[in-house]
Amino acid sequence: MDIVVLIGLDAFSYVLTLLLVTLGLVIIYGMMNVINMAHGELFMLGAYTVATLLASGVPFWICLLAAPIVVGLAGLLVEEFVIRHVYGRPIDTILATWGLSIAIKQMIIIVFGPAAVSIANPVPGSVNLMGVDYPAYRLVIMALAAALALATYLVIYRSTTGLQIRAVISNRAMAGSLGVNTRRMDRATFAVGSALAGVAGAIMSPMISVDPQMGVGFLIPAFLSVLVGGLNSLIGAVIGAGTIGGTTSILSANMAQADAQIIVFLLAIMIIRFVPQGLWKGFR
Amino acid sequence: MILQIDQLSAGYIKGSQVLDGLDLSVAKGEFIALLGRNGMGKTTLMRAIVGQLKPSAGKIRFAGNDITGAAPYKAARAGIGYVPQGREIFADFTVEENLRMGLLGKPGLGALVPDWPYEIFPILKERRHQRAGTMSGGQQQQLAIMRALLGQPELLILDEPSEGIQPSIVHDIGIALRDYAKEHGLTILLVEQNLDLVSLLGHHALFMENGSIVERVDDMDRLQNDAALIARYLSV
Amino acid sequence: MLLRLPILLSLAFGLLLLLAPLALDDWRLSQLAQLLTYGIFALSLSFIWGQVGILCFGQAIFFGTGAYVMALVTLGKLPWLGESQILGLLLATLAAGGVAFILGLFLFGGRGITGAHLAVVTLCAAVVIEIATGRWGFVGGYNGLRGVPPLTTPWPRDDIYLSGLETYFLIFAVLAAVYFLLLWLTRTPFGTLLAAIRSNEERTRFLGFDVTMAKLFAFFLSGMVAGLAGGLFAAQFGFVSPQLIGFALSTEVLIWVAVGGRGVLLAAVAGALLVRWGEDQLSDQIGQYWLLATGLLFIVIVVIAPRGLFGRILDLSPHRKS
Amino acid sequence: MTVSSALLEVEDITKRFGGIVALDGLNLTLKPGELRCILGPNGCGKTTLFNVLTGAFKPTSGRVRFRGEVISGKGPVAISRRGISRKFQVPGIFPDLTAQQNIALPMAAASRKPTVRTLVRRAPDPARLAELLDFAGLSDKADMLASDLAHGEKQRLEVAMLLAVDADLLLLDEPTAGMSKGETASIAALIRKLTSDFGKTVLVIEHDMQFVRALDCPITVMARGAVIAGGTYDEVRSNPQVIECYLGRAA
Repeated sequence: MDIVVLIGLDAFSYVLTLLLVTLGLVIIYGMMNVINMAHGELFMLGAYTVATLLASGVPFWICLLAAPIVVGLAGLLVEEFVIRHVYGRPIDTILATWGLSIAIKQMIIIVFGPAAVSIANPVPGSVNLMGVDYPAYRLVIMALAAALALATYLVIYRSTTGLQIRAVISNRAMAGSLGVNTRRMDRATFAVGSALAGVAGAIMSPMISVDPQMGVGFLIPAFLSVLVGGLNSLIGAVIGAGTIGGTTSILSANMAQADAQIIVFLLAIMIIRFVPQGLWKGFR
Repeated sequence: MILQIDQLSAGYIKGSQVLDGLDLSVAKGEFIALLGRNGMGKTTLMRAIVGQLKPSAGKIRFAGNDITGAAPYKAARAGIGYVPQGREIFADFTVEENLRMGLLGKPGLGALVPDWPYEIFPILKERRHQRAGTMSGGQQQQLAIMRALLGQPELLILDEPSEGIQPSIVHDIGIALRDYAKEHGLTILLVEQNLDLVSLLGHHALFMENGSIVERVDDMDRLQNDAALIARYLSV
Repeated sequence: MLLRLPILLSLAFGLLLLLAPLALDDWRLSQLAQLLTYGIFALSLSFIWGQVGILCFGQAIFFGTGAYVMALVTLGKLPWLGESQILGLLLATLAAGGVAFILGLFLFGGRGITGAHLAVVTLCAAVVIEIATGRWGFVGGYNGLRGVPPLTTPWPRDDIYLSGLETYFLIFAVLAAVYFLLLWLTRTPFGTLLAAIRSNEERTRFLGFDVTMAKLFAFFLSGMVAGLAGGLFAAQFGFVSPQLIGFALSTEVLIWVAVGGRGVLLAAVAGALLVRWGEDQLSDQIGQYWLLATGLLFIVIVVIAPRGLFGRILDLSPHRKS
Repeated sequence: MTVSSALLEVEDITKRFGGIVALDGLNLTLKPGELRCILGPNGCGKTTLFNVLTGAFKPTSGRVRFRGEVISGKGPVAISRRGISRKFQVPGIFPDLTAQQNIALPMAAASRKPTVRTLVRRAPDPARLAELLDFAGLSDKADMLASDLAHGEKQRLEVAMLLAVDADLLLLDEPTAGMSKGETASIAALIRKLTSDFGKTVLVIEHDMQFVRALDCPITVMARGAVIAGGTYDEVRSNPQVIECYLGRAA
């Protein structure tokens, strides 16, 4: 019983953080048709922002607030200097953002060195939950991730900004002719998508190895989530992150991590190959 | 002149111009109907005015400002409302969300839909929370027009609003629009093939052929009576 | 007209490689020979991506398959096959082609997948195969296989091992042969068909061609070329490891080809030589800046110069501009 | 089955999309070697008709016969193999290929069973290639990339590609869309040659009246999914029913 609760909690926390990264990818794709392979590096930038600020004495929770701002600004620069030039060329967005991911990774290596940076757990100790002792910070992660995912959902479906974002996604030219500044929306969307990745990296940073290679470790599962769930749909992102994150966690509890990864990736490849429109649209 | 177009050229494919040195001027409060057979460049002209197509040469001035090649949102904020061919409502949005989109893009209009559009077309109120895509063509057209009017434009551009809509509804829409326009001093530029609507919403008619304006008719009775005119520009 | 600039430059490039041994010591020559092997690998990607328009993010799967098969055969791990190098290279080529064929059936069969889906699926396939290779004891797990014998002569002589110079010319000859084979293929009507698929797959299908079959054949061929390069690499380098079959090398070759010029076969080779040369020559610290620079260069090329650094000057295709 | 001299027979074709009737019991017959133009206002069902003829849509009811064989219900590839080929509004050329390659490709497709082996071995007949390039007026631009050709040249190239596939019935959907006046005249002459010099049967959808006049061929006028009139250019022009449907006066 305990083990089931434990695995369930682990799976849930992994799914929620994966969802944060995935949401950013989905919004950027839906809005701009940009397949952002540098998303993992934005996630990494969030973690490094925490590491840097923490080292100079800033309290953890302030760092957590700073991370999305820093990464959001980085996203704004990226949009202006790279992304903007490849709109309408989806394959080139893959390549350009791939180059970007390499460049960001190398910059981190040059500045911080190739070794991992460790970040102290800000909420040590554990909480007894349904009969198991569970690390308290993991619960914080879950709460934050769930709150952010919910907030993203509310912004998209309930706010006036969200209405405009959805209008641009559904008919860019008409939204423009109704006075929506589509150029500014693109900038804002990329910045917000980046900030979501950044805050996910910041939240996760005390729990994982913060090193220059960490981006890819999150990019691939996030990408698989997007494609498995279906591009262009927030619900699809939830389904995708649930499928990938849930299966990974549950399998990892029962076998070597590497074997679990192989199985999950193969499963995802099969789904992408045979249901290319994603599970959400594929079975509706 | 509220709208002044000089020597405008535009097209979709490099090296081939649909519009070729077109001149057009529209005075404030005028109702202008633009007529001509298919493929003569009417829609291209509308899209160039609202900024959805970048002209390759020429100037477009609106209310004294140069808006040539400006982004669509700039044309919209300058005061040009657009009801495109095929309506282009947001099918997945509710009726009310569609109307809100008419307000949101422009600063200072707030975010709440006032009552008057619902008074003009009560069906929109009734269907307020329905998905817009489920409505009939005529209702969608009413929605598209109200969405444009909510942005409080000075110039309203309508591209074939009667297309695919039954004649009685076309007539109702025409009367509602005419009354609103007269009351608010709205300028109308209408592309239309339906002469019934043209006679309702046109004070002057311009005929377009091969990318330029070839004739202006100020006496609208001629449209009904002058068979030679019709034959020259409209009939097959 | 016969000796246009791109032809002269291509000849000069070949001549430069041919005369390189005069200026290089043995160690540098063996380095250059390895770079030429990477050049063959780059040709395989340039063919499938630049000519057919299939953006494969897992090209190292085929290179690695070739390398592992070569290592297994020449190390005698497959005893019933003997330890012949020639057989090793042959099997490396065929095995990689076979893997490409199976992967191609999966990717292109039926309705098939294209674009982003194809890129992500091939990328994931590379990750999966890299992890699986690392966990497979028979092929040495994470440590890989060491002591792969260097290239030898197939006929007996005093020292059967090829000298540095001989190795270099052997690799050069293979590179040249593969290059001319692929170049010839692009000039045949089949090459036109491949270019048409790249240009507009749907319409090509509509003309009545079996597009799936054509793509599959091109993928198979590309896999074989990559496998051959992998086999040669294993013998030159002396050991194979999961990195050769994985995700990192797959994306690296993508960058070489893009930087050189994806649309022109020889430009891809030049790109591979340039980028790898920089990486090898510079010390670790400077090397990081080099990688940063190639990342940025890659972005610039994708955004504003899709023909790459050498795509224009080495373009041998017969078409002309207005 | 009665022996008929017609190449194409469209019999009572109806096509509904949900509640909308795009084609309403349409009939049309084409003899071999005939050039015919279809006119009609927007949304009268012209493009739907082409989609039914090429197999992109299946008709709700009715039949299409080609050389006496019923082809309605067959797929696009099966129909194109039988010898019906379509030119779209947007040029369907391959921009990355040269003009010559653009023509060689459909020629190779027309040869029986284009496999990898036959394609590698056999180059297309150079005499025919030259003839088609000459037909399109592109002999001196054979090695230029199609993307570098002028718009009118692209249109001519595509007509030549249609000839190269060796189809008997060619469907042209607004061949002059987006063209200038001068280009329009040259494409009309080219289309006339398709029937007069090459014996093809050609069905054209068009709006541009000057172009229709230059084609100088029998005209069929459609409205609301059915044929409402037919005849020569002058006859059709003076037909009151045609005038009315074009002006959209509500009945």
